Amino acid sequence: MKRTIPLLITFIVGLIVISSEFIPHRPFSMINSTLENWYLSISGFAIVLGLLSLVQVNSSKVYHKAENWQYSLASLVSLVVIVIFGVLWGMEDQRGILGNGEAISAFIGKKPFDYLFDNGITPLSSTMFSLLAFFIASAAYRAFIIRSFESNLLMITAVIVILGRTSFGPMLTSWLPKSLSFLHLPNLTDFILTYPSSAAQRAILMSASLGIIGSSLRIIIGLERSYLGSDE
Amino acid sequence: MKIDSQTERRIIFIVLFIAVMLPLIFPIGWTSEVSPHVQMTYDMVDNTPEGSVVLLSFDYDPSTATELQPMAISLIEHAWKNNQRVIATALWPMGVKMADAAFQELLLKYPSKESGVDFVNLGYKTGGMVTIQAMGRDMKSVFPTDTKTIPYEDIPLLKTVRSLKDIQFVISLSAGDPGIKQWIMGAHDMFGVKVAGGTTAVSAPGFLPYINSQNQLYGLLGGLKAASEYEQLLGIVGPATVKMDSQSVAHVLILVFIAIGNVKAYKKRNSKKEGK
Amino acid sequence: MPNTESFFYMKTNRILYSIILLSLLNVCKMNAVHDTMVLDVPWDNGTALSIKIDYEPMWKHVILEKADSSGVFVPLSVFFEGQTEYIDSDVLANAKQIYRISAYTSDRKDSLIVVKGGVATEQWFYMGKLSMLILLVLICTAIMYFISLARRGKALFIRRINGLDSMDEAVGRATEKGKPILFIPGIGDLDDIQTIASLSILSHLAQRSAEYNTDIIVPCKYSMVMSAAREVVKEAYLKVGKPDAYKEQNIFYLTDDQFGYVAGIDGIMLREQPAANFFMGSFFAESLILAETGFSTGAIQTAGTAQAHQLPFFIVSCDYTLIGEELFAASAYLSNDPQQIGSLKGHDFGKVMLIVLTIAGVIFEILGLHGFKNFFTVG
Amino acid sequence: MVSTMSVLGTWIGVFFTLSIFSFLFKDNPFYKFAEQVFIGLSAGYGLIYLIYNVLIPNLFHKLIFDFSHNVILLIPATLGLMMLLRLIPSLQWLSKYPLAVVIGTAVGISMLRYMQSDFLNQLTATMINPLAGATKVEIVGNFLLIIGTICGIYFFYFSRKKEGIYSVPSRIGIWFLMISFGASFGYTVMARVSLLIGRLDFLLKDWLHIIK
Repeated sequence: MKRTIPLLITFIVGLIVISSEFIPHRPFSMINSTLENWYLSISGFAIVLGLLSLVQVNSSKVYHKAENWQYSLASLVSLVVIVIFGVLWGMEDQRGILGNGEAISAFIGKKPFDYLFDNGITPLSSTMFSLLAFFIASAAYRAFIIRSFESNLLMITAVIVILGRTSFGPMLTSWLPKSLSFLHLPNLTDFILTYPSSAAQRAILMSASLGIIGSSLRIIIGLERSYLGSDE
Repeated sequence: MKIDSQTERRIIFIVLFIAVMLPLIFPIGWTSEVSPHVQMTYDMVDNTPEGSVVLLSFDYDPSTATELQPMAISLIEHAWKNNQRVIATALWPMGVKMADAAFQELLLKYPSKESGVDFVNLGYKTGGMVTIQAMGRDMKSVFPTDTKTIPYEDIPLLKTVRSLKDIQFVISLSAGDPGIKQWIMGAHDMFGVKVAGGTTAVSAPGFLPYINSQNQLYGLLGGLKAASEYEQLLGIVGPATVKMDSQSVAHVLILVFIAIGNVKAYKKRNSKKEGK
Repeated sequence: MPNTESFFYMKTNRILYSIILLSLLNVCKMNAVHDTMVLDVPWDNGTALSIKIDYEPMWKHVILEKADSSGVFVPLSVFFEGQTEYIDSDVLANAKQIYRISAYTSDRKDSLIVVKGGVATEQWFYMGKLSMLILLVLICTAIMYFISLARRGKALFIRRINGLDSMDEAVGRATEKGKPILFIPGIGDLDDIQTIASLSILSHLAQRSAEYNTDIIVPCKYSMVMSAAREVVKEAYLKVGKPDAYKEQNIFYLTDDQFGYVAGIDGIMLREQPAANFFMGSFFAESLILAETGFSTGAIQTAGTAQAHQLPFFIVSCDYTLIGEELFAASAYLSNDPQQIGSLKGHDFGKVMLIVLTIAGVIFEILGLHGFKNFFTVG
Repeated sequence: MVSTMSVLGTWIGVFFTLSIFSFLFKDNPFYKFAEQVFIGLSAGYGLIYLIYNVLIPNLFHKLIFDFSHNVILLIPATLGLMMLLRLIPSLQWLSKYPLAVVIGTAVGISMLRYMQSDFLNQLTATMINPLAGATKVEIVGNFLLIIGTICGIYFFYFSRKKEGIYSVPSRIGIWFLMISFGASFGYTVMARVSLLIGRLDFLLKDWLHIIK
């Protein structure tokens, strides 16, 4: 029972959304946009659940003095600090409960929340991302070894495209006569990207769309219900 | 000489680090050719009439700013040069700040441009495609105010904009999901609005199928190279152009790594055969 | 546009005035504008009107205006040379709209005004989406047909999918080593179908890990995914009769931030040293950071995503990779659940249809018959 | 004071940047610290951002200042609150209702959008006259596009064993996939190096002032 009603709701809501795509007449066209707006608000509330889980996991580590508990404390402190800053003085042009905090903004140049964003989250996020430069080099070094026909295809195309995307790659083949201009590196790169690569991407997109349509259908008709969990 | 794989990794990391740094300190100055998808994007912006309202969606965060921020700056500059008016929105929370930063930087160059008249930042909304669909029906209900909390109806630029359909084109600068794909599905496929995109070089091939006879995508900027090409088209020496040198050096280095890796594997195979 | 506005600038009762003007002009300039029609765009939601004008080439400037709620005409569009139709897609359904078309010669010495009205009505079907509806119904029917076949006990063949058999082995190896397994459900929220597919694979793996008494760690990027993952794992433990072994704290939320999430997972990989990593779901740039860090810890790695541009990184750094549709096929293959296998058969029907339609479309295009392709063109 | 704080800000940024880079060498206390601060800060950021930019303008503001026109918004507000009932074990089952609404909406929309964008539009995009290419290269490309797409789709066909004649198209499909993966990989190198350049730019310009 506790699971039947939610399944019924999913079924009805899903059916309304789908039929309203094809029925341009009211009330269908309106129900759909209403549901879309609701979605935003409901998912907005859910973030609280996650934060509570984060606090729970870390505070239990601190409380039990588990291994590396000091770092969990750092996590809790940063969470609490940024939330307090945000609540008190707001962010950007949004007022917090203490207003805009002009005095403190004058002192540090921007709102405390924004200060933490610019000097904490920004460098952390971009540096984490930049690790990819190193990883892509080590992955290429390790994996691009001449082996089977298929893996050679992967390697050769990668090498052509890596060359074709540099500034001087084009210079390597610029001497080619006009009749062979399709072998000119930037042209060859574009050719690979536009035709064979697009074809494979298309095949992946189209066949995966069937997987998505099928899974969606199974969810709507209530066959796939793992996300709802056990029936207790 | 035996090197374990951990040490090998570290050597690769250090060499790459130095190789990318050196050209930044001592620039080399290679030029590049303009690729067709960049040209398409440029032409789309260039052929849009003066006074049109255009939308730039900032669907990225600081982590991809090196690639996408120069695009944002070039695109806004191009739009302003043509007297187009720019709405900024964001499907990523941190995109709002990226938009502000871009406008601030350009205001130094174009001090006459006025907030609310020549540009407006409407901020971030969650929901991705759902939000875009809602914008296609009614922009005001999605963005009751801009980021300065000025009500929608009090912003002069938005007087003529009721829904997405009143916008000449949308360019999504996107680092992932939600981003270009949602704009294609939501804005182009549903409401017929022109959509072009700027994305990281990695995501670009995935979007190429959308540049097709349906014009699902009107143009695509992929990565720093595209950004530097756009700067070249605009005739400015921007941040992207400067950084292309480091790029090229790093590319060669990675090719060298691949070569070494193969030599090593070849030797290993040979020694195994001999061992037998 | 503003300079032409001033020529006919009228403050009050523009509509009446222009109708009189129109009749006057029409007397002296017959035939100049042959026909003007304001038509409802058929088979839509009643928010579009088509304004069709058939005019002599002498009219170089054709301006279209629309009356707003107070009856004042506001400019809508300028026709370019040769343009005969304008679609106004910003119309209220079932309300009369009035348009004014003003035409001028190139020297602006002669002019002409036409006023016309029309009503856009809501219909009960979007004709433009007929092909989409047909294909959708066909695919869904096929899926349901095969599901019912499978449920009635008909054995349906599914070929082996590389990498899937090794998933159980990976769990086994983790057990031997006494290390946990790490499952990453991707960075998509619960509204991403890939995440849901990922959760059904998680269900299978959680059952295995419960059987082997191995811990399964699931860090999540979204709260709703965390809630759902907890339900899934709890149910799996319940199924194999070990509800007490279920540890809720092993399925937790890290942060909504893409790279904050990755930083956290990297830390887990280095400190917990899981012996098997599973990356299933929707992945973006972080794929390679995860896979390379996992590789450096020596874990067996299995990945699966339909995110085409992340596949190369998983392929070079992971032991097994499920490509695109294989992610959706995986849970059917693993669970051997008839309804899932039936569904997969339905997808295969769709693939055959795709291939047939593509070939047919290409042939029709070569023959120059564009109707076939146009029928399938939506939006 | 502002300038002192902004210099301090740069130093904080440098500290975090170097801490994360140190991870490449090996796990260490600096990385552990940076990682946990990152999680805490970004999770808090997400919450605050959502409150100011989604919940207040789209829900609370409308309910407080214009209640009569927005009564219907009580439904999502209630559903949102029900989502939080997950925290109370005895009422946990109630959180499945909002979940059902969310999933129903999301699933319906995905089904339609993938049907249109990834199925239909990609299908019609492949319905081309290959001979219509302007150059020989384009014509060859068009044929590759059609063959690659068809064989690629066949690669994902699960209902038949890949044996004998049936293994041929699937094999060709793999070739196309491999070419595509290689191309994506090569194309990506650039992007990844850009990110590193961005960080070096920060260290060399904003911190050390070595470059302009």
